[in-house]
Amino acid sequence: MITAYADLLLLFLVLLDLYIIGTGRLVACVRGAAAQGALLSLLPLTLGHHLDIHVGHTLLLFVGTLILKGLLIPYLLMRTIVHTHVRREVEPFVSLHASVLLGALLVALSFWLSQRLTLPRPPPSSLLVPAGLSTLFCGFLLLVSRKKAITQVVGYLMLENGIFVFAQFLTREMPIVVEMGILLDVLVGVFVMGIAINHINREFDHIDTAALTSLRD
Amino acid sequence: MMQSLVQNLVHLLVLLFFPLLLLGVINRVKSWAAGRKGPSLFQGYYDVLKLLQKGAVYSYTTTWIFRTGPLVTLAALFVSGLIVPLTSGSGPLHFAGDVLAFAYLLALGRFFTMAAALDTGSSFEGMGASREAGFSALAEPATFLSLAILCVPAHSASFATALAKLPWESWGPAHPTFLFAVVALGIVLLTENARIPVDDPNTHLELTMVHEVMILDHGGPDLAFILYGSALKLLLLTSLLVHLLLPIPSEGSAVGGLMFLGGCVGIAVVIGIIESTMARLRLRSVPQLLIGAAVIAAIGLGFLFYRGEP
Amino acid sequence: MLLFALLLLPVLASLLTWIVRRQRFQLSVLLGGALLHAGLTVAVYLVPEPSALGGLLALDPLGRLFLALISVIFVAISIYSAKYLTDGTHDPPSAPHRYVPCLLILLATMDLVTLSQHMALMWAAIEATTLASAPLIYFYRRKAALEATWKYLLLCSVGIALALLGTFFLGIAGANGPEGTPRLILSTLCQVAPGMVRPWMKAAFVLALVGYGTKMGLAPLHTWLPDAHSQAPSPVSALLSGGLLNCALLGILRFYQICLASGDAQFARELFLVLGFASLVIAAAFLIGQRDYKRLLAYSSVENMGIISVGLGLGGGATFGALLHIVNHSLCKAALFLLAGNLLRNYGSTEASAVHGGLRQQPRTSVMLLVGMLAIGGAPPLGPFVSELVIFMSAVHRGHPWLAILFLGLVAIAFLGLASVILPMLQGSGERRSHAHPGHDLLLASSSDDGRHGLGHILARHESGWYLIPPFGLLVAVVVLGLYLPPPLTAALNRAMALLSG
Amino acid sequence: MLLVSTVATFIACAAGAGVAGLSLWRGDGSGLVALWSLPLGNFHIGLDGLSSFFLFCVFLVAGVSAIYGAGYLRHEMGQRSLRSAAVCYPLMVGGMATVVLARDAVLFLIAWEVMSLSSFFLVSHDHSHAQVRRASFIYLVASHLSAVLLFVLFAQLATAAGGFDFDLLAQLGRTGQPMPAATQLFLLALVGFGTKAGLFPLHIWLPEAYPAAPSYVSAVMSGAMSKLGLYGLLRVLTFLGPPEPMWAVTLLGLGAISGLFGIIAALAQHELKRMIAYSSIENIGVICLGLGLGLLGHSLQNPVLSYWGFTGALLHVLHHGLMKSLLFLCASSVRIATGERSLDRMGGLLRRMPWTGALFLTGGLAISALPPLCGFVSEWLIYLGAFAGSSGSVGPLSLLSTLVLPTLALLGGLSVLTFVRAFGIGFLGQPRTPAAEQAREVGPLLRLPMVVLGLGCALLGLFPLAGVGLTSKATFSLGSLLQVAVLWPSRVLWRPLVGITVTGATTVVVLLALIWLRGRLLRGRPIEVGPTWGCGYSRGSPRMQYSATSFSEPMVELFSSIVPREVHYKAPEGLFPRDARFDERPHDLADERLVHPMVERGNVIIRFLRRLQQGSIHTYLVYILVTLLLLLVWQLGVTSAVPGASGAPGAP
Repeated sequence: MITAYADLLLLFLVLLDLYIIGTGRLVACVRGAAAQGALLSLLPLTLGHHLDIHVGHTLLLFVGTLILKGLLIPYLLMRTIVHTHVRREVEPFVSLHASVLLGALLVALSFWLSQRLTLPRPPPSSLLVPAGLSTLFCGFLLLVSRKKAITQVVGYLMLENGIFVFAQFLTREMPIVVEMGILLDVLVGVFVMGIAINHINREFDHIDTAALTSLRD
Repeated sequence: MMQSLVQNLVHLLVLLFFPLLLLGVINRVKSWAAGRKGPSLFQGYYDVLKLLQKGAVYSYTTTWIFRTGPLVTLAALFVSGLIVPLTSGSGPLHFAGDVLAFAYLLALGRFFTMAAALDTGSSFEGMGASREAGFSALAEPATFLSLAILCVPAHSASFATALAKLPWESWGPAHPTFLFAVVALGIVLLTENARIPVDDPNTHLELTMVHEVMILDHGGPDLAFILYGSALKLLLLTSLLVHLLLPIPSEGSAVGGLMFLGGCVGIAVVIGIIESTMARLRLRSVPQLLIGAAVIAAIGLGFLFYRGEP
Repeated sequence: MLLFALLLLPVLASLLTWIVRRQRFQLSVLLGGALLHAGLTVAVYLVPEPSALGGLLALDPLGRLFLALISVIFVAISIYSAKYLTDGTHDPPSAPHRYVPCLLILLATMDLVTLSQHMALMWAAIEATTLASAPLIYFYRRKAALEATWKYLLLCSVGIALALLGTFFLGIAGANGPEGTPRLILSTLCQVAPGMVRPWMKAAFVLALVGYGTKMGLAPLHTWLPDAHSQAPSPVSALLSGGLLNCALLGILRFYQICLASGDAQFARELFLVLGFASLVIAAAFLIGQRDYKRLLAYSSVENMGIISVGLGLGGGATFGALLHIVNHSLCKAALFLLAGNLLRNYGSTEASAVHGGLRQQPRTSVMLLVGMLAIGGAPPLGPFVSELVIFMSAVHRGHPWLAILFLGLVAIAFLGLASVILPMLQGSGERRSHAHPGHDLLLASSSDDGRHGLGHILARHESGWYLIPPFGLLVAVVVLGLYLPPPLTAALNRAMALLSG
Repeated sequence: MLLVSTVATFIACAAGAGVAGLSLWRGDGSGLVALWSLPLGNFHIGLDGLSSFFLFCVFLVAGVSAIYGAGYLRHEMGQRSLRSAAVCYPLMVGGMATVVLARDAVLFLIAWEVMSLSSFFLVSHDHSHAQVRRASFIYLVASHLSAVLLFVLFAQLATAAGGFDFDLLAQLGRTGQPMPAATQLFLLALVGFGTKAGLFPLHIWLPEAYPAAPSYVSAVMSGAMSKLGLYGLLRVLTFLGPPEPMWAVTLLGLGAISGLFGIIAALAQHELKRMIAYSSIENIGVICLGLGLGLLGHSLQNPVLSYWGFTGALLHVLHHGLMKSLLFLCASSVRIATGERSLDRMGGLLRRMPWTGALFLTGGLAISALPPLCGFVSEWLIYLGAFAGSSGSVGPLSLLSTLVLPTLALLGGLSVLTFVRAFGIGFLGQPRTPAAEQAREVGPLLRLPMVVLGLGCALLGLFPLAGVGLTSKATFSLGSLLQVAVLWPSRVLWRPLVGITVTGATTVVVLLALIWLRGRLLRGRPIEVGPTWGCGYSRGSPRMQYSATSFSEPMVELFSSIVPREVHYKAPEGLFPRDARFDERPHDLADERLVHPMVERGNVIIRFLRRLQQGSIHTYLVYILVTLLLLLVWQLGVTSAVPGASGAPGAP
């Protein structure tokens, strides 16, 4: 019955994907990403004893994920938004409505795929795979369809989140050091990207990555 | 031994004194055809003797090439004259492959004639050299194909053995190959000796000359050498024809000698007739004539192989 | 213990230089650190180290080979950097004091890559290398540099994220063993490999290949590479090309090891071949008539990565060739980038058309560049020639004559491309700059001598030893490897090869 | 440095030539094997008749040219650094020697590459000219691509033989029955080595590189290096078992085509060195004719034919080495003295540079195969081969060998034309430019090598026995290697050579006699000096002389399909024409019809691929995604592009 919570969380995750894709306001995007982080941090708790993981491990993971994915990273992004005075994603490659539709399609696709997937052993939650896949796909969609650097970072975050969902299979085998290392990497990654975005904003007076095409052959 | 010595002596004498006569014959025939009395048969000898007694005039542009050119030409021709069989079946100088030595000595002579012409720096002589070089280059294939026809049946590239083994029994319509060779060689002969229809020896317009224009600047003994040299060349190619046409015994004999001289005179007469009846070809169409000659010889050769002769 | 030393030494050094920002101090720390690190590497070679942290860290022959390469190149570039930083540079650096710390952190992360036996940990390490090197690429305060950095960051992060997914897939694939999902330690995975669910394993390998391949610079995932290499300061480019690409490659090799252990690695070889040839083709196309000589060298790295993966894909004896080529390429390419730096310093432009008459102006640099070009192009009797010949021969022996011919042809074309760009730079009377006609007759790009006087003559300065010794040392190694393989190296390669042949 | 390298090179070459010559007289030398740590191949060198002959040629040409090189480079001292030249020349010679000596495929290939690369650097010696840079790059491209073919070739052979050692490879041919795919390998070798030799469609680099290189280098490249292509071909033939008739026919055909193309193209050239370069294409063709006849002898069971063919070919290798390097050196002396490249800007040089002029004449006579010089001897031998072949058995093959006769004849005639033109326009008449007017004879250091080569041409022409004796060992070892029966030279075969000597001697004697006679006649007679008779036009100027272009115009016109030219012609107009000009630039057939289209196509492909890198990061991300999906689909089956589809569907 705990897994029911897990399913709920994962459903929310998918909905958040669509929300992030659908909104044009950067702040909303970041908030969505933050919410995703929070949900993900809860995930081990709900699945924890099903995978009979040591409780301390689970708690540590929960705290770490929550702080990093749910607070620090969104904070960094917010700061960047403030620094760069960019509010909304204007003219994306794919219009917002279209991308919502696309996102929905991708979600459907991932559900279909996961129907056909056979795992070596039953997953803790039947929604785990589809949710992970759809988050992953939506992240990619964001990456390739948006011009603003920040949105791309959000897309990268979603990608990571999706992969993080898959990590639930292996939490037991992952040494906490490694888990933290991975999370730290993501954090530093976003941090460095934020700095880069600030620099871009300073040098180019915009953070429109589609305009960065001076290096070519 | 004695016999061969005599043979070689005769060969030398013919080589030295006979050629100029041929020129005389040709000119006499031509003048007859034109209804004139014409110069004496020995006019050539007179000219050479006169020239030998003269001094020389050289252009200040010229170098030793101009002076030695005629000499080298004459030397080359003379040595090839030693190779070619005249009155007998073989010259004093014979070895396997002498056929090639003969052909290339002629080329050597040509080289120096042209070089000497170019040495004067006169555009006319340059023009003549260019034409001569082109024509003779195109004449080479015909020459060698005919020589091949001569040599292949004998399995040897030497005049002596080749002529000795000519299949006289099958000579004539039964074996037209040699007719092909004769025609081809005939055209080569006219070309090499600057005869109509390729060139007109006694034209007076430099622009139309080929051979004559190259020797405009020569005078005195040099010119004498050149005159004698060209006569010699005529004799050499003629003798090839004669040997193809008449069964001259390979070991020298009076009969053979007479046959040879008669044959030469006969061919000179033919040349004279051709010269007085035919017009000269346009320069552009000369190459076609020569290529045609090569083709004729090639057909002859192919026939030879078709007949399975070698 | 030494393993921790290998990790901690650079970290501490970088902290030190982060706190104390006096340049001389930083540089001396850099040099000292590099030398110490080299010493540690030697020590690791001499005394075999037990694994640490419950098998998280260990140094197997493969890792040791890569570690050795990294530390050699690091020594070279730190010597080079010593003068490079103190001399004025042609562009204003954005934050010079960050150079040394980042470099040392990069070294630490690269060490971690070679040491880590845990797949996820290695992933973290590789991602960390990306983050550590990003500031180095944005060393010069240039818009182009910034653009390159951004692309580098985003592309590599996304790519490597996929590799993480692949890592998890490995775990999932191994999960049907008796003891459930295995720990992601290389040795464990190799044990359970035969029982892995094939589709998941294949998917895992594909993800890893694409993910790490992005960082390794396999076409068509290489897109960030020319930008980053051309914009980074030359010593950094040298380190990226000579060390960092190898780290990503090591990541792929680990997955390959598991596939080998699982018993059917044929599909992996096919993948290697496909991406390898793709890289060869694309690199060749971009090499010919390339207008920027640092980009040229970058594309040549793509080409060589292609050669390596073709060698891996052919398997058998070609694996040895691939490993040998890894060594050759790292040494040679690092030297080439340093020499390119010398040219850049003299002429103040990375435009090939701006460099003319190098042999007159910088004879030593140019001669070395010439040798390096011949070497990387595979001309005998130099190092890369040997490795390429080995790969080619085993291709023929294993009955792929057409692959062999294709391989050799592409390598030859690539060499001609290199030559077509580099020769006009070095040749010519140094007096005038030549004019490259963009796009015109790329195959036989001929350069005519019209144009105006170059900045080069204003900047022209004596080639100091600091700039010449490091590339010289590396090139000497390359030349020697062309004529004579020292037994220790052969032994090391063979031991590494043992891991890579099922 | 220059001095050191020159002296060292020269001594090395002299010693090497000595050794090679010795082993040619004494018989086959032995081999030396040294183990090597490279994963493939050993350091195995050996010396048999064939090798020692080619070695002799290489060292002869290289040694003589080294001296000239010293003199040549002296003119450039101070202008540029001669270090590369001083280093690369010995390197090139060493590479060539190793190529000939190598008994191991890997060593052979390495030496081959060293030779090519060092010669490339020598070609680009004068790299301040864009033209030279371009030429040298074309050379690099050609030699590199051909090297690829050689690698493939030897890889195939090594795989078949299970090793790189030539002894192993030789076993392939000894099995009696022809090895599988021998003809493909033969064609591979023909293309790979033919490029270096400069056979017809593969020669494109040659007329670019030879003129661009310093002449003493072109002398070596044309005189020795191009022959190594043929050496390689022969060496590989020895691995392929007894030759098949097809190969002989191919060689004959290629030889004829290259010969005719080469000489006709040479006829059309205006630049002296370019002309000489094309002429070496012709001579390679002649050598191929000889080799083809030799192989034909095997299929006709006609050992005499084989003997003449091989001997003629090998002897022509030696002779061409002498003549061609002589011509190149003369050309470079002219260049030094006048600074002119084009024949139309020379003239009257014989008067000003008597030595160079006379030596050029010698070379020209020799290369037009005129007696009594060496070129004649070798072509004469090939002729004899052709005759012998025609007289063996009846059939298409023997007819083929007969057809060699007119081909050679045409070649001879055209080369006479070519070199009369070169000598007459360049060295005779009046100088056409002030530069030619001021020309002075070059110094002794430059004259000496030319004199040596000239003497070589004359002596080998007068005493063919020497040359044939030198070649015989090589001929027989070649025969035994190829498993082709060649007749032992007996009196029968050697008497004609004496005949040649006699002919030559007689010619010289007669000439001397005539000179004496002329002197006698002219003694005490007036010898006036005046202007050239201008046929009534009294004011001839040097510019009115017949130019090289006009001299060859009729012939070039005749062969215009073989030599495409771009002609700029402005006809004189009106009664009083202001200016009229005629200017033609000969192009290369293979370059225009073959290479240029290919290059164009390559450019198209490259431009297409270049679209990949357009700078948009989004596109790059898409690349990653697409690659991922494609590979997944490929690996996990199109039907189910997902893991696990193989198993039962559905999750619990």
